[in-house]
Amino acid sequence: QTLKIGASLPITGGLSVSGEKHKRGYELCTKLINEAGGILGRQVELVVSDNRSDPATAINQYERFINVDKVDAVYGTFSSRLTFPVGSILSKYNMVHAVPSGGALRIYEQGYRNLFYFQVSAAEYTGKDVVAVIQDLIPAGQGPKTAAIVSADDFFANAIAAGLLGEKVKDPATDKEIADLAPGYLADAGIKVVMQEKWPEEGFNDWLNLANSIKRSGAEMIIGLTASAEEAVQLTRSLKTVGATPKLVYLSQGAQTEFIEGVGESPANGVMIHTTWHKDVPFESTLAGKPFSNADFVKAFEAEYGVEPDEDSAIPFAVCQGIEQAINGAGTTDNAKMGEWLHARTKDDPVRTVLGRFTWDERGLAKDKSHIMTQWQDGKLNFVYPTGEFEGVVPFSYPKAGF
Amino acid sequence: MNVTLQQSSANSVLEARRAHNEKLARRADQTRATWFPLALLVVLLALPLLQFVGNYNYVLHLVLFTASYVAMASGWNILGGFAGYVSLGHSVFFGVGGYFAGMLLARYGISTIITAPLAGLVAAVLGYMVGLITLKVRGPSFIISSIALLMIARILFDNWEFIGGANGLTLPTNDLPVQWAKLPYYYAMIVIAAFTVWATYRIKHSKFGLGLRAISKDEIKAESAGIDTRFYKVMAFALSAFFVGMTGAVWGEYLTYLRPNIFLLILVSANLVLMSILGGKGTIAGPVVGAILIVALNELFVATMGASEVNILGTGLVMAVGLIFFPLGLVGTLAKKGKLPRVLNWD
Amino acid sequence: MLEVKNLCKHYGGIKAVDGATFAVERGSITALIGPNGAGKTTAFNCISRTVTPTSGEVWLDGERIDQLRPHKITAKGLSRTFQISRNLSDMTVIENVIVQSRVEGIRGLLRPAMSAEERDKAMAILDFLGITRIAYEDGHNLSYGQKKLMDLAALLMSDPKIILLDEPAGGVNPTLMEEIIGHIRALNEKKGLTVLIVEHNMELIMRLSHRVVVMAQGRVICDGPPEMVRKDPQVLDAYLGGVLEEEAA
Amino acid sequence: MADILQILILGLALGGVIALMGSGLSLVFGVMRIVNLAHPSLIIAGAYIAYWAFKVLGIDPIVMLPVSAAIMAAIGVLLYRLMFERETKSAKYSEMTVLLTFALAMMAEGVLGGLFTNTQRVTSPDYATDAFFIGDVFIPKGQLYAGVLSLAIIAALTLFLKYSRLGYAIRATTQNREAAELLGVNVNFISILAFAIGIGLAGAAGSLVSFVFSFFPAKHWEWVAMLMSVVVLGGMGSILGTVVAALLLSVVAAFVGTWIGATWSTMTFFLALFLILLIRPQGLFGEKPEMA
Amino acid sequence: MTELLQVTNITAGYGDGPAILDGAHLTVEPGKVHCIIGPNGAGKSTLLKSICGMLTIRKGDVVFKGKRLNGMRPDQILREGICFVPQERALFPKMTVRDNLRMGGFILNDQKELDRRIDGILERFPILRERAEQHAGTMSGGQQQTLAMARTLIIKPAIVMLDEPSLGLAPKVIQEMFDIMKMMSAEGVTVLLVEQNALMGLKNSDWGVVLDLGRTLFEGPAADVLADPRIQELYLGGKKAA
Ligand SMILES: Nc1ncnc2c1ncn2[C@@H]1O[C@H](COP(=O)(O)OP(=O)(O)OP(=O)(O)O)[C@@H](O)[C@H]1O
Ligand SMILES: Nc1ncnc2c1ncn2[C@@H]1O[C@H](COP(=O)(O)OP(=O)(O)OP(=O)(O)O)[C@@H](O)[C@H]1O
Ligand SMILES: [Mg+2]
Ligand SMILES: [Mg+2]
Repeated sequence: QTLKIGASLPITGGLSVSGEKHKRGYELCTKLINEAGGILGRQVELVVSDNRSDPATAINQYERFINVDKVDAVYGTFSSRLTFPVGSILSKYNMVHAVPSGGALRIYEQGYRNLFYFQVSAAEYTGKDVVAVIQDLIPAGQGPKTAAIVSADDFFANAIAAGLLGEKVKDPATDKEIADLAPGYLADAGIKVVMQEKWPEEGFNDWLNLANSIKRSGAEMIIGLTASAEEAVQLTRSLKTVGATPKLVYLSQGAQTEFIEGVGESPANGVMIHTTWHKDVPFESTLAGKPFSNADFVKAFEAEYGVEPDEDSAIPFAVCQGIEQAINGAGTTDNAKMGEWLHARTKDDPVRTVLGRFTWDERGLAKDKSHIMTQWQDGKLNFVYPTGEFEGVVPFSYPKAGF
Repeated sequence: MNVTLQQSSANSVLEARRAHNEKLARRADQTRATWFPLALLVVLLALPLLQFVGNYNYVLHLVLFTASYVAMASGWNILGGFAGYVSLGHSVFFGVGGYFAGMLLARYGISTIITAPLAGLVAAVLGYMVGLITLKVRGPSFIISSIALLMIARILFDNWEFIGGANGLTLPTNDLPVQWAKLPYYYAMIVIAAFTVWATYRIKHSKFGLGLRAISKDEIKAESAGIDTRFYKVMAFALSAFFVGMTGAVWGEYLTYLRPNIFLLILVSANLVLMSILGGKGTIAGPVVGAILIVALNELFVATMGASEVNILGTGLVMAVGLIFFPLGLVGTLAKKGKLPRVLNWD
Repeated sequence: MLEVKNLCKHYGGIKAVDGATFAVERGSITALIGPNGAGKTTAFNCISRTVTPTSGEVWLDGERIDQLRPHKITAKGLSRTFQISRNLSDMTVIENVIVQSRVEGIRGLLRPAMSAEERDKAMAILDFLGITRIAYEDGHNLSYGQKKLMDLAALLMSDPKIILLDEPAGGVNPTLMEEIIGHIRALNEKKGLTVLIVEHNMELIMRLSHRVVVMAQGRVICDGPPEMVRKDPQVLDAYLGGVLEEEAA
Repeated sequence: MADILQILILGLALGGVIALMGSGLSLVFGVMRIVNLAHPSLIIAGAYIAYWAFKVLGIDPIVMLPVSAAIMAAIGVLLYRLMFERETKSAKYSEMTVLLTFALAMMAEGVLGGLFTNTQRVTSPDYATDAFFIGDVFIPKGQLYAGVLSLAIIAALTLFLKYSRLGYAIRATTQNREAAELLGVNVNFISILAFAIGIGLAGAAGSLVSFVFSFFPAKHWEWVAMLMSVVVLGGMGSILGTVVAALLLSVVAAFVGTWIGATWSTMTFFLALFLILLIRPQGLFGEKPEMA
Repeated sequence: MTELLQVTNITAGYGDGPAILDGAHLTVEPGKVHCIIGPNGAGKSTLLKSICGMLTIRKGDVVFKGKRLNGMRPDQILREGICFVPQERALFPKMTVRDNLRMGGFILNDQKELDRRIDGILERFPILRERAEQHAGTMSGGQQQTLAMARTLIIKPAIVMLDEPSLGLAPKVIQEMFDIMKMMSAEGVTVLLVEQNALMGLKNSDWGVVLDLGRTLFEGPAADVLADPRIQELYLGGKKAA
């Protein structure tokens, strides 16, 4: 009898680009597991369905997985906006909810059971690593003094911005304060915000004008919190067109191959992006009980799909690894037991994935992890931070020499 | 010259025309099958009994989901089907209803099932005011103005911090065990759907409904026939917003999550339009049949083809084929051809 | 009963109606004639407010109605037909007729669309006009003349006080027209129905009307009893083109 | 001052591209009474043609323009025969086409998604991210080329429709199909031709848009509302109106975006639509609807 | 006597509706003016529509100059030489009067000749010349009718079929209309018209046809039709002949 795992993903609609990549991550991992003999001796059957980027459909489909397909476990979906409602329903059914993407702090403050986030930390805390790069890698006094923050009006981007700017995170339903992030990472690092702008989630076209405003603000650092690689491309291309000359550019998206393809090598040079994963980082993990390094993953992925993987495929791959280890560890597909097992992970006995080691706190956020900061250099995405932790760190390039 | 006029009484043309007219007359007062929707309602009300013998949550979910679309498509039908104003922006009222009742629930703990009529009223007032502006134009311009309304609402909701902006708002879940958790919403939605269908029936067979139909054909003629076209149209808009708003209220609590891009989606509106048109715009059974059909088809696509572009291609294809072969919708076209099964003749 | 004062309707440079003044007495049958493009239809449109007049006043029963919306005017008892019939497609002939029956107040809106009495009344009218045969036909699928008759039927349905007929005889069979004229005259005599009629059929006008108003180029050029009008040289020249003399000969 | 000038230029630059996309829509409505909701997704199809030609063969998208227009026109013929031909006699043709093209938009999205995946694409000829600098002020080259070319195409087409014999036949067929047929017009052929022109225009727009915006199959949802607003504002069917509305709104949106906030710049289009409905329902250049 | 157009026993109807015509026949002779009369809904317009290809003929034949027309499209039939002006005015409402006339000559290839003929028409109908740049849809009822008639004069077909040409025209203009028709037939154009204004119509015609309930009841010289008392009573308004 096969072991069924369901995943509802945005294969069509606004989030389709990432959705498709997530599907690959899940599929590859399932295939490798099956080749190695499955989980608990059972072959794994992956049921993926398309929620068209629509939350109601996503909920509907998880209900279908649980009630009709009678799946043994589920994988999470892509994006905060879909994860939030799905979290509620999975919690109700007591399913282990391994989240590949859904970084807003509020999700983890709802009291949902068995939530496990397979990324570094809640999005609100991303700024910490960005500022760390500036403080650690740029000689004192030469760092940017002013910043322009432009962001998509998106759950995830808003959350990063809240951390950088030191806003309060509130639950609008009850007006309860969830976290006070004051004074914010930028203020901490002595960087003054000279411009701040948000663009709507859908239907925004006026990139040149936005880029022009950024240029006019004269900010030395440009922080672009885009919701997708597409927006990152648009923003970068526009900055090039208007001839902006910042010292440092940090984007929240843009580690994907589409980015370099869309903007070209020279404009991308020096653009810094935070990621959870990078192909050169020597993470060691296990798959089907055997060691499986990050390099193995990259090789397997290229063999399967003919292209290099990026973060959007690596994270779901890690989610799949986590569920596999949880079932094996608990020895059953009883989701309550799996949840207990996952919660019981410690620093020395973590879940091992191609994203590195994972242990979680009560809320479901990973403990003791930090982002990998990457930078585009001559058409290659190199990782520049944290230094000293792994091999292969490339020197940080600063300041950026125009677009 | 000799003029011969043969006024033969057995003129075949006369016969044919008389027969034709009699056929039309018969169709006009064909007895409708009121028992069928009533029986359907009884079955649906008893359906949750299944929970005693197993877990049929998904079945309940599907029925509830379908019922919500039945209510909304039927509501849409008042404006789009009777009055002939196709709106692609009705998800605005879905959102307004959802948020209004949702905020009451979040702040004061009053269940949306109680506040749904109030939410409907709020949606209706908004519909009335919007109608005053947009119902000045018909046809394509109106359709586009409805899309614009949706866009405006979307931007406003996305930026309104009080209701959580683009990030949305979570609502408390009820404390019932998983098996029974859906029931309150299930019954609420069935009742709303049944009420809406009944209301559209009453409207269609009233002077108001006749006036709306006249408006949909020729507004100038209607006006000169003594129909206050502006009032009729705006009322139709408000009424149709009312039912959609009520549905939104209950749907919000059922989802436990309110977010502009759950409610204020063009695809939600498009679904209403698709359902009404595929089933038969302007008929009573049409939106119901359409809703069931589309939900079923969606399920089929998900079950058989899973995740793929085939899904959206399929939806488009069904819509196109339906339009080409059933230009008046299933119910409408069959009725015109005199082939409508009795059980589907609700009007 | 109906008074039109100094009515103007200009389309850009075209003065469709240019200061027309005339009155229709209660209980009379008044004809409005004039050459093509004289502004007769436009005057009708202004009176029933289907178009907004550029200037001028329209009074009905001592009340000014040129600011009212068309349905209000209809509610006051003024009904009209259109020169080019406007029919409601996808609605049966009988529905086309019943649509015109009066609805009063919010309660009226909730009344059943077609009550038995209304249906009987409509059928009686259709019968009189000889079109019961097509009572359930789609209002769109009629011959030209049938559409005209349907319009007339709808008009009679609303029990108006005053009716404005725009070329009711155009395209209608002469034999049938005779009967219709008889009926209109009967309504006029028995119920005091006031009629304003536009027609090009002079013979009909002469027999039917009590008074004739002649328009040309947007103005009233002659106004009086039929006998007088038919002899007016201005009218003969602009409109009749000597037809009547020929007929008389 | 330079600031204001710069914002103005950027608004006009964006407006030129939007005018291009919208005028195809307007043209198809004006001569055929078809509200082509699939226009944006067909633009995307045209953009894909340009994209692959650029990627595989290295052909400049501007050079590709006639080719992708021709390919799309051919597809238009096919679509017309399959989907629209039998509807032409329907009394509700215009309304029907709104729904049919809506279905077509979904199908196109599905097919494009299947063929090209949902990865976002953009062609990057050098001029796409370059600008002419005149002192402090710059004019983006990509938008400039796209705008000027599109205005030229639209002008040529408008003249063709206005003065050529085929143009007469197309307009006549739209206004009164039966009458045109009685006067010797082969209405079916004319309808196919007109439809092919409309879709071909989407193909042409696609080539130009391919280096201005990035695109993927689902992108058309974002475009359709904005383009439609522009068309209604200009007056349904008036190409001049569409162009003026596109330029005007884009400029206003640029100022709103700079001075008030980017979020509200998108709103400009929709608010303007509501405003125009309030004061001039037929749009800036639209004809007043006929009354009696 | 050689007939130009021969309609034999045709059956026709709209869509899949009942037969409106059943057993209608008609003979059209060259150079004459023919007038069809009959009550409303008799099928007169339907008959003309069947001849010109707007309706499919279910049974029977339409033969023009020895050629069968069944199944041909209206635009092809026009090119054969049969021109039809329907009852519901077939104008292009958003085109100017001049452009409407230009469309009337669509099948002419010589543009110069076309312009010349249009000028000729405008000369003949001052009301049209006055309104040459006005949109046809905004003209008065009678003006539109005049335009529709005038348009047929641009091409010189073998047969012109006019459905109630006098509709909505002022008496003075009606007279002109019939004069033009006579002139056309003198020029060799055969005229086939339908008239409700039957007295007027028959008086100006050579040949009369009575159509009722979809079949031809009588065909004969117009004077005979006028004289027949039963036809008088049934279709002409019951008045004694003038
Ligand atoms: N919308 C319009 N735009 C421009 N001119 C118009 C418009 N409507 C009417 N006209 C002009 O106004 C004049 C009067 O038209 P109207 O229809 O009132 O004439 P009428 O007296 O009814 O003629 P008929 O006997 O031919 O029906 C005509 O010359 C017509 O061309
Ligand atoms: N489009 C249509 N669809 C269906 N039936 C139609 C259609 N047009 C006409 N009819 C029917 O065909 C019959 C004959 O119509 P036709 O138009 O030929 O009459 P007619 O003799 O021209 O009458 P009139 O003098 O009133 O113009 C009518 O009974 C009418 O109901
Ligand atoms: Mg008139
Ligand atoms: Mg007729």
